[in-house]
Amino acid sequence: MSDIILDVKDLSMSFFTDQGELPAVNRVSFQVEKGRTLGIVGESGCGKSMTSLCVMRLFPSPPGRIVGGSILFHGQDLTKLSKKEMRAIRGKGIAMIFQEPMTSLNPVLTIGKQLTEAIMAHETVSKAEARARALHMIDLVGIPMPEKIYASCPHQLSGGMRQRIMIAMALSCKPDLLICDEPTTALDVTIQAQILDLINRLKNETGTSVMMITHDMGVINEMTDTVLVMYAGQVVEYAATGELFSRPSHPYTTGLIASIPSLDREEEELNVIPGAVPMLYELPEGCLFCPRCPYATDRCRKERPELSEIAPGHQVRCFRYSSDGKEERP
Amino acid sequence: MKKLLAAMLTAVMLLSVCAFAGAENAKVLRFGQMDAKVGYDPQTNTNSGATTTEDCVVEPLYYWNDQNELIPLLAEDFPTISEDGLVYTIKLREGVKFTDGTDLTTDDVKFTFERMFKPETLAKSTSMYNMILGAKEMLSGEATELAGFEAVDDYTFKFTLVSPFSCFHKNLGIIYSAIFPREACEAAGADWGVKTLIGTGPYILKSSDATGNVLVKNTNYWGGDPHFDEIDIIFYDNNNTKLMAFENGDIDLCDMTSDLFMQYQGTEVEELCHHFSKLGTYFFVTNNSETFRGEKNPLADVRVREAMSLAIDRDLLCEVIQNGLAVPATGMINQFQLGFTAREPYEHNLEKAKALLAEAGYPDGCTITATIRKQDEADTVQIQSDLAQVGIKLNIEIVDAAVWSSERAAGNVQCLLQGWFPLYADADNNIYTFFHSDYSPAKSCFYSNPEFDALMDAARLSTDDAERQKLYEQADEILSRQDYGSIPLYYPYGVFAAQPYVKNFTVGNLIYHVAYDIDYDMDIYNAQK
Amino acid sequence: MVNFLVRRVLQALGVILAISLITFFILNIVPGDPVQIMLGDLATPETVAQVRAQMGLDKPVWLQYLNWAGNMLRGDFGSSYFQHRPVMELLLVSFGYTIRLASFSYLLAVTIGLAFGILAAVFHNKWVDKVLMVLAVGGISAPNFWVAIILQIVFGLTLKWFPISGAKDFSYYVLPAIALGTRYAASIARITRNSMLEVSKQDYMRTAEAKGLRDWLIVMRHAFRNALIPVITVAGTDLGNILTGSMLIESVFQISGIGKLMVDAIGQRDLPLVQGGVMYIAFICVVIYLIVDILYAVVDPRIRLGGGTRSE
Amino acid sequence: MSKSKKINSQSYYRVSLAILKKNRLAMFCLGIVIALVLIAVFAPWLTPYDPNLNDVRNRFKGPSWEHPFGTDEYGRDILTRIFYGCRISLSVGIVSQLLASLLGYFIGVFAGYYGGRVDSVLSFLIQVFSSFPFLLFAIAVMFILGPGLMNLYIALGLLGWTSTARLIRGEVMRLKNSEYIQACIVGGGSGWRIIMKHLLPNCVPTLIITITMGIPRAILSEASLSFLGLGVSPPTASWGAMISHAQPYIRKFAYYSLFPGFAIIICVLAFNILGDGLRDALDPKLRS
Repeated sequence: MSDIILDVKDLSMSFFTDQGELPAVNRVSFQVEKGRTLGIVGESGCGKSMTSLCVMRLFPSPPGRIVGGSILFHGQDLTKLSKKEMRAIRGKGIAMIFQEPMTSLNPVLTIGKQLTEAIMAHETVSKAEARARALHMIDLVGIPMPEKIYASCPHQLSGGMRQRIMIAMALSCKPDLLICDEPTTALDVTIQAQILDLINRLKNETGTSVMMITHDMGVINEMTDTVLVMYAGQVVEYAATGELFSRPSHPYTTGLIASIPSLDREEEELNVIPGAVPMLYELPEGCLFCPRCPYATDRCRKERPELSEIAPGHQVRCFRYSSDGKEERP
Repeated sequence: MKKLLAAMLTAVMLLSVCAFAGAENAKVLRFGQMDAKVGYDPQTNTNSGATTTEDCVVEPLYYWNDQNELIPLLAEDFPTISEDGLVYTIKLREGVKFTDGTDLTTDDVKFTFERMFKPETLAKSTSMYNMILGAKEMLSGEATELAGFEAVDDYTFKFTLVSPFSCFHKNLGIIYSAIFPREACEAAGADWGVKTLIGTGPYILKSSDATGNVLVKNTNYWGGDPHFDEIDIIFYDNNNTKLMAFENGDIDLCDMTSDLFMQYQGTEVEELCHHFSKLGTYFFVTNNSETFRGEKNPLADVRVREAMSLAIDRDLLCEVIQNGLAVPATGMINQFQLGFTAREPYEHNLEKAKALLAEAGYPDGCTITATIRKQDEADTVQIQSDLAQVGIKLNIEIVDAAVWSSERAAGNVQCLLQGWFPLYADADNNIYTFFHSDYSPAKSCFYSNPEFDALMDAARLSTDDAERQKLYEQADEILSRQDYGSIPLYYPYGVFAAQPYVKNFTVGNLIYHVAYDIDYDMDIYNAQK
Repeated sequence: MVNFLVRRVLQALGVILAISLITFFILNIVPGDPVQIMLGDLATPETVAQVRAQMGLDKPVWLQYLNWAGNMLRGDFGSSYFQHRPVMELLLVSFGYTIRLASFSYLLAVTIGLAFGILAAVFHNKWVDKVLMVLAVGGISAPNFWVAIILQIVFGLTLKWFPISGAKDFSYYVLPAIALGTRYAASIARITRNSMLEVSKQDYMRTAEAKGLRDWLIVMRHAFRNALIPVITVAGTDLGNILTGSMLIESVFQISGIGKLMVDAIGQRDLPLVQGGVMYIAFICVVIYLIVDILYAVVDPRIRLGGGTRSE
Repeated sequence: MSKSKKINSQSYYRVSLAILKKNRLAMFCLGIVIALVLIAVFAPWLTPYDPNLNDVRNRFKGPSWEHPFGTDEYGRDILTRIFYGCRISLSVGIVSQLLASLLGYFIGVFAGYYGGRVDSVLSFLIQVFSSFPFLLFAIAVMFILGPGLMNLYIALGLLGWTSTARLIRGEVMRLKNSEYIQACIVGGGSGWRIIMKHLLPNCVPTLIITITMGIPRAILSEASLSFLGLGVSPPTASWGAMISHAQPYIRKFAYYSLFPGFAIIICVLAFNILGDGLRDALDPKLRS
C-alpha cells in the first residue's frame, strides 16, 4: 500500500446564511495515495469544488465554516492549523489550479513576476535563482521561448498557454499534491487533451499526486486511479476507476456513464437523467437522489441510506445493495 | 582651531540678534483692508481702497484733513483768484524734494496735469478738472499742451478756467490731482502706479503684491518726521477673516461693516470700536421717468414717491438694521455739509401713505422692482417689508457690481438703494453730480427740475459761502421735500477697530489717512508686545 | 505608445481651442461693461465710448478673438484692465499659491483616501468599514466653505493652533488643506473601497491566496494594483477640481490663489484676466487628463501594449 | 462579449428592492429623503410663521419654545426658513439633475450607439465641458441669465451632465455588443426605436444612480453660488443663502449658521447613502 498523503474523514462544511445552515459538504471521506490520481465527479453544484476548497481552506469564510471531520495531510490535520501554518502549506505542500485560465492570472503583473513570487514565498532564494527556476518551469510545461513569455503579460497569451503557466506556477515549489478544479472545462477539446497529457507527464516525473475535479466522465476514465462520485454534497459511490466503469452500482453513476455519447453506438436520443440537482435549502427527506432515481422505493423516500462496502474498495450509498454486497432486484 | 570656530559662531549670533533686535522695536502700523486690485496711479483709479496707499506716497497741492478742513500742502497758501473767478495763481512750497531726490518745481505740476488730460492715460477723474482752459481740447486729441496752465516761474503758476467754478481749488485737495515727478513718471511709463510710485509723501512704496503693500518711512520728508518706521497694508477681502485677524492681534487697525459691529456689541472688543461721521447720505433712488421697460411707471407720480417715504420706517432702519450707526436723514444734503439745514424728520404714517396711493390711482398698491448689489440687501429687504404694509410689492433683484453699474448707467433700473459720498464737505460734489438734469439720467433717476438746476448752477458760480448755503437750502427743499426726486433714508456713521495702543486716529470722510495724525502710545504698545 | 500620445496631445489642443472660443463668446454676452466699471460714477456716455474705442472693444467679436488668439500664440495674454499688469504675471503669482494649497490638500486627500479605502475594504462589513464609510460620506456632504469657517474659528481663533489667514509658510496651509481636502479624501476613499471589493472577487485573487502569499502582499500587490485604475480616474478629476474649485476656501482664508483671482476678475469684468485664467485652468485640466491616461498605461499593461480595451 | 440578457424589468427591480431593503442604512436615509420631501411640500402647514415677514424687533432671539431654531437678523423664524429652504434646495437638486441626466443620457446614448465620427465629436464635447472650471462656468451662466430659481435650475443642469454622459456612453457601448441588441439591429429596428425602447430600460439603473448622486452635488453647488451672492434672490430662503448671511454673526449667534449647515449635511448625506444603496442594488456588476 503506497502511503496515503491526504486522508479526509467525515469532512462536513456548511454555509450559514439567512436561509439557515446549508450543508455544502456532508460527511465526505476519501484518501489520496502518493503518485496516484483521485477523481471527483458530479454535476455542477454537487460540492466537488467546495470539497477541494475545504482542503486548501480557501472557501469564503464569513458564510462558510467546516463543521466536522478532519483533513490529514501527512498526518497533520489542516482544519486545526492557524492561518500562518496553513499559508506555509498552500503552494508548497498542496497546490491548486482553477477552471478559468483567462481570469486566474493577475492582468497587471508580468508572468515572470507571478511565477517568481510563488517561489520566493516559500523558499529564501535570490531573485536570479527564482528567475532561473521560473524559466525552467515555463520550459517544463512545454511553452516555447520562455524568456519572451517571462516578460510578457497575461493578456498576450492564449487560454491554453495561460493554463500551462498556472500549472508551472503550481508545481514551482514541488508540491506533494496538485488539486485541479475542472482545469480543462473552459478550454476547447484539442487544448484539453494537451493539458491532460501535460498533467500526467508531470505527475509521473515529479511523483506528485493529483486530485482531479471534473464533471466529464471521459476525463475521469482517462486520468484517474480512483473515483469519488458526489451528489448534493454527499458521496454516493467511491471505487477504483476500472471497478466503477465495469460495475457501476449507484443509479446516479450508471446514469452518468450512460449519458456519455459514444461514437459507435447508434442512438438517436442521448439518454439523460431527468430532473435537476436539489437546492441545498430544499433537500428531500430520504435518499437525496430519490426524486430522480428509477428504482426509488418507499424506503428510499423515507430513510437516507448509508455508505456500504459492496466489494473491496467499492462503497455505494443505496438500499439496493444490502451490506453483503449482493445486488437485490426489487 | 575649535576656539576660533567658537569665537566666530558667537560673533554671528550677536550680529543676527541685533539685526533682529533692530527690526524688533521698529514702529510698524499694520492696517487691514480690501485689495482694491486697481493699481496705485491716482489718475487712473477712483477707488478709496487704493487711496489709502497712494495717500502715503504722493501729495496734491492741498489736502482735506480728518476735520474736513482744506489745508495747503504742496502749495504754500490758498490760491489768489482773479475778479472774474477765472484765473487761480498758486505758489509752490520751496525746497520740497521727491523721494528720488529731484526737486518739486512748476514743471512737475505742468507735467502732471498734461498727463491727466492725455487720452491714452485713460484718467478717470478728468470731469473734476476739465474746466481748465484747453483740457477738453487735449482730451479730444486736438491739443498736446494745456492752454490754461501758465508757469510764472519755478515755484509759481496760474490756472485759467473756462468758466468760474467755486470749488476748483477744493478739487485740487483730492488725491486724483497728486503731483508726480516728471522724470520718474515718464521713465516708468505704463508701470507707473504698478511697479513704481514716487512722490513727495511721508512714506516710500517699497513693495506691492497680492498679499499687501509695504511702505517705509521717507527719512527726509519735508513735513516733519513721519510717526512710523513702516506701514504694512495687509489685504483681507473677507470681512470676517479681517476682524478675526484683528482680534488675533495680526493687525492694528481696520475698518468694519455695521453687521460685524453688531457681533461685537457687548463684548470687550466693543471698546476698541470707534465711530466717525461720514459726509454721505443713503437714499432710495426712484426712477422718475414716465415709463419703465415699456410699462407705466408708478414712480413717475410724486404722490407715490411721497407715499413710499411715509411708509419707510427710518428709525427702525437706523437703530436695528444699521445697529445704531446711522441718523435718520431730513434731506438729501448730509448733516455736516455746507448747505444743510435742520428740518423736522420725515413723517412715518401708513394711513397717509395709503391715502396718497389711492389718490394717485393705486388703491390696491403697485409692483416695482429694485435692482441692488449684495451689500445693499439688508436695508432693501427691510424697505420691502415696510412697503408691503401699504400694498407696494417690491421685487428685489440682486446683481453683481458690474451688471448694476451698467444697468444703472443705461437708465434700466426702476429703484435702488444708493449711498452717495462726496469727496469733500461741499454740497456741489454731493447733489449736483447726482440730481442735476444732465447727470440724473445716468443714475437711473431721471430727476429734472429747471428751478433746481438753476439753483445748483448759481451755487457753482458764486464764491461766497453764505450765499451758497442759502442756494443749497432752497435746492434741497425742492428736491427732497417737494419733488421727492429720491427718498433720503439716513446719514451713516462709519466704525473702525483700533488696538488699545493706537491714538489720535479718526476718519474725516471715506478715506483712511494712515499717514496723517495716527500714532502709537508707546508704553501701552511695549506693555502689550 | 507614441501615436497614443500624439493623438491625445492633438485632442488636448483641440479642447483648449474649443474652450477659448466658448469662454470668449460667454464673456462677451455676460452683461456688465468693464469700461463702465472702470470709469465708475464719473463716467459720461462720450468718455465710455471713447475708452471703448481705444481698447478695441468696439470691434466685432470675432476680430477681437483673432487678435487675442494671435497674441496668445506669441505668449502675450494681454494685460489686466484694472491691475495694469500682464495677465501671465498675475496668473503665475496666484498659481504659486494655488499649487501650494492644492498640493497640500491633494496629498492629504490621497493619503487619507487610499488608507481609509483599503482599510474599509480589508475589514469589509466590520465596524471599521462602517465607521470609515460614514466618515467618508460625511466628508462629501459638508459644504467645504462652511467647514472652512468653523475650522478657522475653532482652531484658528479660539485654540490658536494655526494662523487664521494668509499664506506665509506651511502652517498657514493646514486648515485650508483640511477644509478643501476632506471632500476629495472622502471620494477617493469610497472609490478605493468599492474598487478593492470588486477586485477581491476576481479569480486571480484566489490564485494569489492559493500560492500562499502573505496577506499584505496579496492586498497591496494584487488587489491594490488592480483597484488603482478607477481610483486614478477619480483622483485625476479631483486634482482638476481642487485646482479650480478652491476659490471659496481661498476667499475664507485670504489666500490669493487662482480661484479667488478668477472670481474677483469676473466681478470686475476684467476680460483678458478671466480669459487668460480660464485658458490656464483648462490647460491644467487637460494636462491632468493626459497624465491620467499615461498613468493608466503605466498601471495597466493591457493599455500600454494595446489589445486590451479600457473600460470607461 | 458580455452576455447581459434583456432585463426583465419586474423581476430585476423586485430583486433590487429586496437588496435595498436589506441595507438598513439606505432605508433609513430613504426615510429621511421622504421626510424632506414632505417638509418641502407641506412647509406652510408645518409652521405658523411667514418666512419672509420681517419682525425686526425680536431679531437674533436664541433657540426658544416659540422659535426652536431661533430668529435671524430680520427676526424671521429660522426653522420656518429651513423648511422653505428645503423646497429650494430639493427643487434645485432634483430639477437640475433631471435636466443634466436628460442631456447626459441623449449625448451619451448617441455617442455610444452610433460610434465612429458621432462618438468622437460628442466625446470631444464631453471632454471640453468637463475641463471647464465648474464654478466659474456656473457664475458666468448665472450672470447671463440673472438671479432667480429658474436660472439656477438651468445653470446647474447645464453643468452636471458630463459625468452622466460618460457613464451612459460606456454602458451603451457595452450593451451594443450584447446579442440581444445585435438581434434588434439585425431585425431592422430603427436607431431611435432601439434607443428609446431597448437601451433606455437598460440605462435606467445607471440614470437612477447618477441622479441620486447628482442631487447632493447640485445642492452643494447651490450653497456655493449663494455664498458668492449668486443664488436665489431675497427674501426667498435657501440654505446656502442662510449660511452666507449668517457668516458675519457666526461668533455671537452660531446657531444661525449651524442649523442650515446641518440641514444641508443631513440632506446631502441622506442622498449620498441612498445613492450608494441604490448602486449596490441596481448595478448588475455588483450584484453577484
